[in-house]
Amino acid sequence: MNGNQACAEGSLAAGCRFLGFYPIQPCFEIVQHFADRCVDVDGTFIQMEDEISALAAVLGASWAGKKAMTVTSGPGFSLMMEHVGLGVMLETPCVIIESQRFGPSEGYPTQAGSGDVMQSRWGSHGDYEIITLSPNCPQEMFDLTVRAFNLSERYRLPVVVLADKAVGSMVEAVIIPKAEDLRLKKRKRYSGPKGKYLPYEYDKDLVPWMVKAGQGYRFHVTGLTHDEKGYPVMNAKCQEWNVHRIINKVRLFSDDIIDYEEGYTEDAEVLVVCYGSVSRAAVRAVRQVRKEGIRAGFFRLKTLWPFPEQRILELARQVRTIIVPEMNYGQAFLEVDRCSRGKAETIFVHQDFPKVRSGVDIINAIRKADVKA
Amino acid sequence: MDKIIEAFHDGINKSGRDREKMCMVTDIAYDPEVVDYLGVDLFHTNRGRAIAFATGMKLSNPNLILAVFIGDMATLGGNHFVHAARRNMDLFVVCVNDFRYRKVAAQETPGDFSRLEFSSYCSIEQPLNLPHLARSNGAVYVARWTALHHEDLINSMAEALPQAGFKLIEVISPKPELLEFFYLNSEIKHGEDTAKVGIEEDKKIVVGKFVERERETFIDAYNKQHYKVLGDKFIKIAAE
Amino acid sequence: MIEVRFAGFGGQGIIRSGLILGRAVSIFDEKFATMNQNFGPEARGGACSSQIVLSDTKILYPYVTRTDYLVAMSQDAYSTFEHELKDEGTLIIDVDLVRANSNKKTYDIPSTRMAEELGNKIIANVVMLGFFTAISKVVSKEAMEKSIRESVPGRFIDLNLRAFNKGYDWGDKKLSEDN
Amino acid sequence: MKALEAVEKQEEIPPTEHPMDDVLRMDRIPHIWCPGCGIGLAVTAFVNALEKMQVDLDKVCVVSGIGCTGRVAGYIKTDSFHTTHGRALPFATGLKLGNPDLKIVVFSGDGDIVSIGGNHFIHAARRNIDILVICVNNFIYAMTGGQVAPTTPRSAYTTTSPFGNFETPSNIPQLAESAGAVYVARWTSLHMRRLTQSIIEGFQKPGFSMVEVISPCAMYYSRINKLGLGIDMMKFYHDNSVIKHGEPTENLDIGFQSQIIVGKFVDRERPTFSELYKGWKKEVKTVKRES
Amino acid sequence: MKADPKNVFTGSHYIDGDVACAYGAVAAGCKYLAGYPITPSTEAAEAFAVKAPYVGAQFIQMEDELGSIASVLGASWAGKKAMTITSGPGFSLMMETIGLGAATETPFVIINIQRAGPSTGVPTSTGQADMMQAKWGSHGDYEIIALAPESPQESFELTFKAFNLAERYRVPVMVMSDECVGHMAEKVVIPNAQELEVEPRRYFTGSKKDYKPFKRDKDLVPWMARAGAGYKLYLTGLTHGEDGRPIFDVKTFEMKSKSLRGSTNRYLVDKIRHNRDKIIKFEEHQTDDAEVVVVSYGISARVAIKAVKEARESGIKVGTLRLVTVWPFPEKRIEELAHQVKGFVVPEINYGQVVYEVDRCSQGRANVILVPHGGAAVHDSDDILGAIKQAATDHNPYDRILEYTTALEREVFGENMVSKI
Repeated sequence: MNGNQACAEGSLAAGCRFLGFYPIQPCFEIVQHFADRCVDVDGTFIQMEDEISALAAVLGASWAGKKAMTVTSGPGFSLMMEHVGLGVMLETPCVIIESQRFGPSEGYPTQAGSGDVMQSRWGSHGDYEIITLSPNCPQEMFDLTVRAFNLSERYRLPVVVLADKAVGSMVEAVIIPKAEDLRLKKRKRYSGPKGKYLPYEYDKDLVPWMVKAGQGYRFHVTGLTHDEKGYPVMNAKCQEWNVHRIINKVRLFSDDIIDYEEGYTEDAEVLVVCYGSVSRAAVRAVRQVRKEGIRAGFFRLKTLWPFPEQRILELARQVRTIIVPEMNYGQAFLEVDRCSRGKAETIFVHQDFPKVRSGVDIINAIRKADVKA
Repeated sequence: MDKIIEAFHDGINKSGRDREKMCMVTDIAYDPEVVDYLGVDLFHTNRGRAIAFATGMKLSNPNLILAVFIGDMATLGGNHFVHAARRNMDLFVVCVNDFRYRKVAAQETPGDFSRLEFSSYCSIEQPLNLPHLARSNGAVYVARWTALHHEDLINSMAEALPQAGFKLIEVISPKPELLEFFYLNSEIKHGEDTAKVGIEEDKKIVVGKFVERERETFIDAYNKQHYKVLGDKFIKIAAE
Repeated sequence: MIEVRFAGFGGQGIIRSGLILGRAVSIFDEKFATMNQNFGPEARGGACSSQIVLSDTKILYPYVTRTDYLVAMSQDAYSTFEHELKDEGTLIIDVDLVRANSNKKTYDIPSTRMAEELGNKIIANVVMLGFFTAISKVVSKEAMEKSIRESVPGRFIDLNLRAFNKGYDWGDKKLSEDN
Repeated sequence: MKALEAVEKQEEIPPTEHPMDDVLRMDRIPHIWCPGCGIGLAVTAFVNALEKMQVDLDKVCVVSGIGCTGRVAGYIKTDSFHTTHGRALPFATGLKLGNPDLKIVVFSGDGDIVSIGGNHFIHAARRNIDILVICVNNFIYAMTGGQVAPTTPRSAYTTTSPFGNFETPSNIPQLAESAGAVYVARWTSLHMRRLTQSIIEGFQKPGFSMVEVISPCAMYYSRINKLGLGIDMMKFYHDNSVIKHGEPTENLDIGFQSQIIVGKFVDRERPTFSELYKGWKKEVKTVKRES
Repeated sequence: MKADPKNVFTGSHYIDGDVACAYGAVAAGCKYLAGYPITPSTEAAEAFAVKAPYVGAQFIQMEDELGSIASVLGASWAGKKAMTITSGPGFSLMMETIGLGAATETPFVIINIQRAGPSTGVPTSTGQADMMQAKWGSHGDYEIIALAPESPQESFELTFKAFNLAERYRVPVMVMSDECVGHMAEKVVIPNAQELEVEPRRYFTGSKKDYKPFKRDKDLVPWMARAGAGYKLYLTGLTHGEDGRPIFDVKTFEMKSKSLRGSTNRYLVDKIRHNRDKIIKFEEHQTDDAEVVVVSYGISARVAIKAVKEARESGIKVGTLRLVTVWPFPEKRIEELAHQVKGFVVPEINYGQVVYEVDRCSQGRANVILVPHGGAAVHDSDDILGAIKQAATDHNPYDRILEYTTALEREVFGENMVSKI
């Protein structure tokens, strides 16, 4: 099974029953697979007139009670930005699968890139926090899609899965667990008396309770700054109340969200921080230089945002050099550079996609860092 | 696709318009050779934004002749289409209706001719009647041909290019093996009421020239209104 | 540095008042004035205020903290902003719209009623400006008149100046009563 | 002290039950609309229609975009959504497909539906999604302070057409008709009874229905163009609107202070998206079974 | 090249920041503005619409922000200086086409009057939360220039400068104003046209046959040609070579990308990074002996002035660094200061954006304290003062950015608010 199919399977396994989309390379296969399979499970899919409306429809479906997602690639993701903001403000659970492609604008539609890392965090206007996951193999396309749905239901937030062409078309064995083995998070539903429902009343986890449209709660929600009732209130206090919570419902729980994989870090002197499809080359490179006796290790990000600040700092104190290979001109690198707080030297390695497969640059960078010492 | 570019090439010749002043704005990528063949400037913009892009060009340099080739019907750019027609922006729009996007596998577009080939994933939606939409929003010239109506297409293009205002030619051009089918299943009805030219199952495709009329263009209306109010203080927009 | 706040609701010309005062001070009196505005989404009826900081030197911090003059044209405005008035500050109100209960120095004028007598209640703010100019003396009368000439459409200049003078005279009268 | 006394007197009036308590969010009144605005009338017509039809209000959703009319969702006591500018229709599409039992009403302004949301409008009409659109047309962007709208009549003044509008305005019924709407009507906010009737018909009709409500904007449109207060506009509607049911939509252009043709223009049958989708699903299932 | 006197409304004006932006654009020779009404930026579009017919400029109100920005790109290639003006939600809609502008190296200006967000937020009040979006909002890798004015006078100057920078580096330039500056009225003095230097467009002057739209000069900026002048341009947002033509098949692409060190995309980033020192502008006060430096921009910088003054009076050695260009970021200077000072205080009307850059550049050598604000108002200057005091007295290095708890937060959430990160 390839990554795209695994992703579609993952979404169905997680209970996704609505897909709104607009066709774009290179992720169209996910839609096809979803369309093929959704008939069996009574799902709905609709091709909207553009990506703007695709995400808007997904938000609508989510309020109607369905688990919903959209699938897109760079340019489409840029068009969705306004509604990422709306999703955050209405606190609507939904999942955006983004298959990154190369370059700004149209770029190179059929080639992989990872230039949308920062966009997924900062792309919409105003202040918000978001969760972004980065799979590196078809199995993870499945697992992380399921996790994305769980996280989005738990934190009532749009969650982005940043895949790319390489992971999407990669064919590998994917183990799909039995339905009863999958742990699915349920939406935090309100079931109290009808008159008392407040759409934005929250408790300790900072997440409000949600209801479906059409259950008789007669609620109102708005993209304007709102109070507990969901009514617009235009003052600084209310704005503070909103933004503070929207930010902190992720920041305070980032330890629960953050997920990463480490290898050979116990004694590492050179650390490679990587994610997505580059990580495959990076891990291989680390294994290779280990054979040469270089004490290298790798740190693979599964969640890009929130960023594992603490762990990077700990590792920076331990190692001498941190190498960040990316298929862009420095995005996650900036965060690594920041979090290392000058404790270790940070080196950025640009990866052209033809070179991704070989990992030569990474190996060279590790060797160079080793020699310097 | 080549057939349409060929027809465009001959259409320009026949209309006698200056190629150097002509800009082609598209929202899908064309082979670079097209530029050399046609001798025009080509601007490949974002999906759906070709008409808006061309609007900016026209208003900044009214001497330019703008030919807009939209590839994916009026999905993303439907709004720009409607409003450019309403404003009667001086654009020559060729809509290449291939019933699907050329570049992505199998999928629907608003012009999809439903159920030509059944897959688990084919059109379930009703197609958009683009000539009718154009006419009702104020286009001054509306025609539809298949890519095989070569001479008619050239004539239509030559006829529309010199006119002032928003012109639309819809060209039906699905994949080659189906083209013949469409050609044979079409009938020419000039001046047909655009409300009746919707593409439907089991019906012949109506082609021909549906609308030809005159309306004040955006730039003329702009100049006229401002002259009226401001008199000599008004400075017209000119090319730099 | 003198801090002034005009407050009322949308449609009363609160922000325009601020602009006229600011323009008079900074263009015609050649001092410095920074005008800020706060308003809600409503065109009419929402709370609305403008704050003007006047100074002889360049203004760095652009907001009012403790106002010297509060011009209140609605009860809401009065109750929201009264507390930020300095102890020695001056409160100016439209007597028909605001019921003040303040221990600060208070001057009142029936500006809306006066504007209605002049034919249009929309110019109540200009009456108020005239009154404010007379009471506060932070800006010269001539500068205000010039500023009004620049700020309103040609055919309304006379009406506005009449309104301004009416307010100004009322202010003069009140001051002489005080003395 | 006259005004003050009046205020005091008002305060003494004991609160009574309002007949619209069940449909309006009374805790949000007073609303933000200016005196003389016609949006309130459109809301009243809508509320009256809901009460007349005796529908289950729990199953009704109101979706609005941004703008003066965009605030309607906030005042109607059903599940109501105030979304982003122009995107009320796609949001409503998602709601409808997510839960087909819901009755969706999109209540928004001309700028929201025809300008920025024009594309969604066309395509929702083409798909024939089962939604009722109530479009309040006041010829201007009022929330942002009176800019030119695609519906602004020629030669009308606005803040961004300071020398008179020179663009040809949109004809909303014609746009709806040519994109495939099954029910199209237009009334002014003066025609309360007929408007209510149209809303009922549109609401009950399966498919994409659109009711345009011509409404005065006393604060911007009337003031800039010196057309007087809301009441003057109402008088104007009274004198200048002509009811012509079934009029071809191409004749429905509105000029500056010219005659306004109102009435029900389109009432036809087309399969809705949900019906087609169901049919498609069935077909796919049979094909799958066979293979 | 001097500015055209016809376009420059020389003299003293009492106008707000929005209008000053419009006047700045006209003075710079902007001949095309496409906009869509959005609070709080409409005043600028209105001011431009009033002036346009007198100076031969075109104002058009498009059907949406997507159309606005696309038509601005078209206008720019047709030979006019062009801009659009918007606010948060409109800015989000423009993201895709900003990418196209960056990829095709089109000079144009976007004025973003920021408001409180996310989503619709509070349209009539202020925010500074689009700063990161300006840099990262579109997909893929590119660099832009962003300027932040602090007063109406600067709104005029920076809009003018934005056009010059856009033409000089062929890049989208953003003027990141905010509602406070946009709606603040002050005296704006517009100099004579003689005193205003306008950057002419870098038109190619050689023979038409030699022209390649993306062949770079030494400074990495390519030369431009007009549409409709017979250059047979092919312009595309697809990854392209020097001749501007897309590279379709993978083999050529791989070949070219090797020879070009990562295709033309690399230059989109490098042309700004290499010219960074020429672009960056900031203002420093009293940093010579400073132990604490307040790094701020836009309206926050003016709000901070009061706190800084009070802090100096109470004996704390505090200086200020105001960013005029926020992007590219003055990395070097911050790094230098980090060696010298105990801490940085960064007041922003957001929950931390530019502060990440300050923190990164200081490399753990100085503490970084963020004074956050959700938006819809400006900081209470006591909060900034509090943060300065803390930075001056706290000697322990933190291992992360410290968020100062503001009075507003305490008021909204009570003293026992959920502990902060």
